[in-house]
Amino acid sequence: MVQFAIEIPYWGQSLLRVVGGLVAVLLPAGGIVYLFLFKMMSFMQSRLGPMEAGPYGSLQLVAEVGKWMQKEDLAPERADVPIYKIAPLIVLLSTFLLIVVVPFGPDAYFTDFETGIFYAMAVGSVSVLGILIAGWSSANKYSLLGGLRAAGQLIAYELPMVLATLGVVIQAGSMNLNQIVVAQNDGEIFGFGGLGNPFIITQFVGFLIFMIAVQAELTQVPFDMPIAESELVSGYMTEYSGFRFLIFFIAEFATAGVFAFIASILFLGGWGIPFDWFGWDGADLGTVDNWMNVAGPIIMATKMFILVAIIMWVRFSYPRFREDQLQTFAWKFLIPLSLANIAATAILKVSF
Amino acid sequence: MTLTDRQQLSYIASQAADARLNVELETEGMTLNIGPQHPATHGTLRIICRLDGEQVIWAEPSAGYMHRGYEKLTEVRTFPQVTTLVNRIDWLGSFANEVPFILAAEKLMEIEAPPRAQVIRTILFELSRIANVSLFLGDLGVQMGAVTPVFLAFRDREYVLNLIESATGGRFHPNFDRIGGLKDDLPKGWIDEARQSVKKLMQFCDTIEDLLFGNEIFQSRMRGIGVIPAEVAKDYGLSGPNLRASGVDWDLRRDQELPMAWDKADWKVWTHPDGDSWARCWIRLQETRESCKIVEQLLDQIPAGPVMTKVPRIIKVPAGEAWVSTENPLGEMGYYVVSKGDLGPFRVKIRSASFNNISVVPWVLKGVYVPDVITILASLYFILGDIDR
Amino acid sequence: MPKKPKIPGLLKGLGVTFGTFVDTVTDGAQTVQYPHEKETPPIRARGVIALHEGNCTACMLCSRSCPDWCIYIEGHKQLAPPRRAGGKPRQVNHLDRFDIDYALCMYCGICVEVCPFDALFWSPEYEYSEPKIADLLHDKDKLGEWMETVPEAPDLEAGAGK
Amino acid sequence: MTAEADDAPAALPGDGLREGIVDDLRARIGDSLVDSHIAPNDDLWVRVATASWRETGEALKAAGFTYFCFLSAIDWMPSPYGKGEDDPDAEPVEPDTEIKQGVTGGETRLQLLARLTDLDRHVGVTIKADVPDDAAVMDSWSTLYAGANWHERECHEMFGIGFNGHPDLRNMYLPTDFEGYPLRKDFPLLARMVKPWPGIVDVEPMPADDEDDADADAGTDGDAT
Repeated sequence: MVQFAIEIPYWGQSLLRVVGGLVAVLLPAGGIVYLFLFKMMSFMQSRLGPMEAGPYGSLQLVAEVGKWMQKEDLAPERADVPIYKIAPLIVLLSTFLLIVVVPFGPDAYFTDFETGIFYAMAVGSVSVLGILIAGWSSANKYSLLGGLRAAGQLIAYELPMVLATLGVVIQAGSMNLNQIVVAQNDGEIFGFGGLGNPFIITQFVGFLIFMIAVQAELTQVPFDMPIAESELVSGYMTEYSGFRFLIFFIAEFATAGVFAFIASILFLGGWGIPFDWFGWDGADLGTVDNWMNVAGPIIMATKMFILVAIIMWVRFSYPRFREDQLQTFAWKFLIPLSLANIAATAILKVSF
Repeated sequence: MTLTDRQQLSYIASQAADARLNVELETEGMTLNIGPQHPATHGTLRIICRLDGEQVIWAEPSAGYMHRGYEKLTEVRTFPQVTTLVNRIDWLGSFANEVPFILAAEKLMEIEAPPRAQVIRTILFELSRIANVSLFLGDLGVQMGAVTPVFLAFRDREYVLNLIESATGGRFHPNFDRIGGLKDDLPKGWIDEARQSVKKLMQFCDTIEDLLFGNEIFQSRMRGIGVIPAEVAKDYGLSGPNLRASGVDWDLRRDQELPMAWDKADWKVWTHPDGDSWARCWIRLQETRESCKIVEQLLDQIPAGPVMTKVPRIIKVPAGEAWVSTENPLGEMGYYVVSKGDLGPFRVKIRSASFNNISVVPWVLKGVYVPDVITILASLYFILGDIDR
Repeated sequence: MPKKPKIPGLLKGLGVTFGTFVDTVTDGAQTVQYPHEKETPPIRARGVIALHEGNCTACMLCSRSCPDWCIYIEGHKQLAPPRRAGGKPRQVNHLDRFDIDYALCMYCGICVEVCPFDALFWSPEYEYSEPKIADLLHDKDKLGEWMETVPEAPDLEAGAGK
Repeated sequence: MTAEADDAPAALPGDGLREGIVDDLRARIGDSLVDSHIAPNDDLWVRVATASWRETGEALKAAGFTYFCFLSAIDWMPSPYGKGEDDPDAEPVEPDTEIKQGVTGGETRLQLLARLTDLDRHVGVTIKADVPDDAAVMDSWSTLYAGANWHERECHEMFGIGFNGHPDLRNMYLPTDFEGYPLRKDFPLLARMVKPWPGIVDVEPMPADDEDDADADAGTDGDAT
C-alpha cells in the first residue's frame, strides 16, 4: 500500500481504497463507453455519434445514466424476484473483486497477493454465476437460452485463458502480478534491456489466446451469442430495465477495462517502463522512483485503452459465431494450442 | 361444417401431432416464439418454433400482422390510384412494384410506353433493386451481430434514394409510372449524377464483400446452412435470387418478353449450385453488381422522345384479364388484373415474391439451430409488406 | 483475375472498418447534424401540397380523385365583376374551405396532377410535424403559406420530348 | 444480353407451343378440359372441370409445369356496395348483379385460379375451375405443389373455399373467430362506409338562381382527350 506522508487511520485508508476502487473501475468504463462505443464505432460507420450532450457529446453517458435511473425497476410477474434483482450486482461484484489485485504502480495497489493472477482468474468467473441466475430467474425463454449459452461459453473460455496465463507465470516465475510487471521491465531480450522484455514478444501465442478468451469472456462480438440481440434479443438482459440494466451495462465495459488492465500487466509490462532507462533494480522495488506511482496508472491506462480499442475494433467489424462453432473453436483449437504453448515455454525456460 | 369447428379440429390435430412427436423423442420441447416483435423479423413476422435444446424440430411462420388488404382495396380504386397503393407492398424497392401493374394495364389497353419511357423505367427499376438489395447486404450483418455493414449500407443506399427522389419526387414511394409512360421526364443533370452514384454503389459492393462476405466467420455461418434443392424451390414457387441460388437458371428479365429495356444491356444471370444461405446472399451481391452494370449501360442509351404516349385523361381499361410479372428485387412479382371496362380493376391478384419465399420456412427450418433460424430467414430475405400485402 | 496473395477475410474486414474510421476523421462524416444543418431536398420532392387559392375554382376534382378521401372542399357561388367593362357580372365559385388531412394523405400527388387550374403544387417543405395527429389537418391559409416554398419546375434532361 | 448460349431460348415460344400444350393436356385429362384461350405469343388460359382440379395439376406437373406460381380465386359477382362514392341523396341505383365470367367463361360465382410455369419452355399457364356454389370445396394441391399450401390457406380464409386434403387450413391473416370472407364481393369494405365521401359535396349554388352553373363542374365530366 502507498506510504503516505501523514498517518491515516484505518477507516480512512479503507475509505480511500473504496473510492480508489470505484475510480479505477468506473472511470475506465466511462472512458471506454464514450471513446469506443460512442465515438469509435460511429466513426467506423461514417457518422459522428452523440454530439448534443456536452462538447462533442462527451456528457452523453451522464444523460444516459440519468435516463436509466429514471426508469421503472421492473421484474417479470413469474420471475424469481430476489434472485432476479441480485443478479446484476453479482456481475458487477466480480469486476470489483478483480480490480483488487491490479497494481498500478510499485506501491499503488489495493492488495498485493502472492497468488494474484490465480485469484484474478478465480474471481473473474464469478460473473458467470450472475449471468446464469439472471438468465434463469427472468422467467423468459430468450433469457434462459442466453444464460445457458453464457454459462457454456464462459466456462469453455475460462480454460484457454488460464492456460495462456500459465505461460506468463512460468516465464516470470511468479504469480504475483507486481512481480510479473517487474520481470518484464527488468528483463532483457538477448542481452538488450532497452525495451525490457514485454511478454507479448515471447508469449505472442499466449497473448493471442488470452485476447480471444477475453473477447469471449466479455461476450463481445464475435462471441456474443449470450447477448445476440438479433437472435435472443439481448439474452439474459432481456427483462432488465432501469438501473439494473445500467449495472449490467457498466459491468460489461468495466470488465472490459479490468481484463485489459490484466492483459497489459501480463503481456505489455503493466505500469512499468523499462527499468534500464533509469537504472532501477528489479530485485528491489525500493529503488524505483516514487513518481512511478503517479505515472504508472497513466501508463497502465494508455495500454488498457489500446487493448480495449482492439477488442472493440474487432467487435464492430465481425459477425458472430454459432454456439457450436464457438465450443469447437475453444475445445479443439484454443486449448490444444495453449497446452502446446505451455509445453514450449516450459522447455525453453528450462533450457535457457 | 362451420368454419370455427374445422379450424379447431385442425388445431387439435396439429397439437396431437406435436404431442406424438414429443412422445417419440421422449423430451419435452420448448416452444419459442420468434416475433412478432423481434429484431430479426424486419417487422412483424412471427415464427413459432418447437425447440429441442437449441435445435428446431418444428417451425411455422405466422404472417398477417401487417395485412392491409390490398387486393380488396384495389377494387374500390381507379387504375391510377392503385399505383400508389402497390408502391407500398415491397417498400424498399417500390418503383419495381408499380411496373408490372402498369404493364398489365397497358397490356389490357393494348398500348405501349414510348421507347424513352421504357428505358427510364428500366433504369429506375434497377435502381430500386439496388436500393432494396444494398440494404439487404447491410442487414445481413446485423442479423449476425456485425453492426457496421448496415450503416455502410444506409450510407450508400442514400445515393440511390436521392437519385430516385430527384427524378420522381418520392424517396420510397415514387408513384412515377403512369399507364402509357411516365409522369415526367428526368430533370437536368440526373444522368451524370446517376453515373457517379452507380460507381459508388459498385464500390459499396466491394466493401461489403471485404467486410462481410470474405469474412471466415460469415462463411462458416452461411455455407451448408438451409439448403433448398432445386426441386423443392420450384415446388414452393420460390423466385428471384432464392430460386437461382438453388441452381435454377430463371430470370424473368431475360426469359420473357416485356416492353422494357433489359435486352439492350449486356449482363449476366448468376446462379449457384449450392442452394444454401451463402448461395442466396452471394447471388444477391452479384445481382447488385449486375444491376449497376445495367444502369450504367442504359444511361448511355436513353433515346430522345416523349415519355408518355397518348392515353385518355380518364382511363377506362377494356374488359379482359392479364397477367404480368417481373423480376423484382425480392423475386417474381406479378399482378393478375381482371378488368370489366370500368375506371378501376374488378379484381387484382397480387402475387408477391416473399409470400412464396417464406412458405418454404417450415420445410427448411426443420433441424437447424436457433442462430441459423435467423441467418436462414435473413438469407431468404423477405419484406413484411410483401408477405402480407 | 491475376493471382493476388490471399489476405484473410478477417483482416480485410478490420481494414474496412479502419479505413472508414480514417475517412471519417479526415473527411468528416457522411451524416448531417440535422437541426443545425439541413439538406436541401430535390426540386421535385413531394414534401407538402401547397394551394394557390386564387386559382382554385372549387371544382372538386382533386377531392374526388383522392384515393384516401383526405381533401375536404366547400365553396359557394357568388357574383364577380365582369371581365370586360359593360359585361354581365360573372358567376364564380368561391372557396370557403380547403383542408388536407396529412394524417391520411399518402403523398401520391394525384390531386396535383388532376388539377386543371394549376392551384395545387408540390413543395419540398418537410418540417410540419405535429404532436397531435388531429393537428395535421391543415386549412387553406396554412396551405397557402407553403406556396412561397414552391420551386420552379426543373429543366429536363436532354432528349426530352414534347 | 449475353446469357450463356445454351440456356437462352432460340426463339421465344410461339402459338404452336401453346396449342401443343393444350392438346397435350387434353390428351392427359380428356373431356375435363372445358375451355381454353390463347393470347397469341403471350399467354394461355385453360378451364377444367371442378372434379378434375387435382388431376389437372398432376397432368401439368407431368407435362413439365413444375414451377408453382400462385393460386387464388375470383368472385365474379359484382359488388353490391360499389365504391362508396355515391350520392346518398340520389336515387339508389339497382346494383348490377349479373355474374359475367371473364376469359374461358364459367358457370359459377367463384372460380379458382392458379398459375404454373414451365421453366424449360418459358411458358406459363393459368388454370381456372368453377367452384360449386352450394358446396365450395375443391381438391387440394398442397401435396402436389408444396407452395400451394399457403395459397390455399389464404384462399380459404379470403373466399371461404374449402380444400379437401389440405393438412392445416388455419387462418393466416385474420383472427380465428373472424366471420365472413373478406375478398368476396359481398363483404363490405368498412373503410369506405364509415365516412362520407368528401367528393360528394358540391359547391353551394347562388341563393337566388341556380341555373347556369355549367362551369362549376368543369373538368369533372371531362372525357377522353
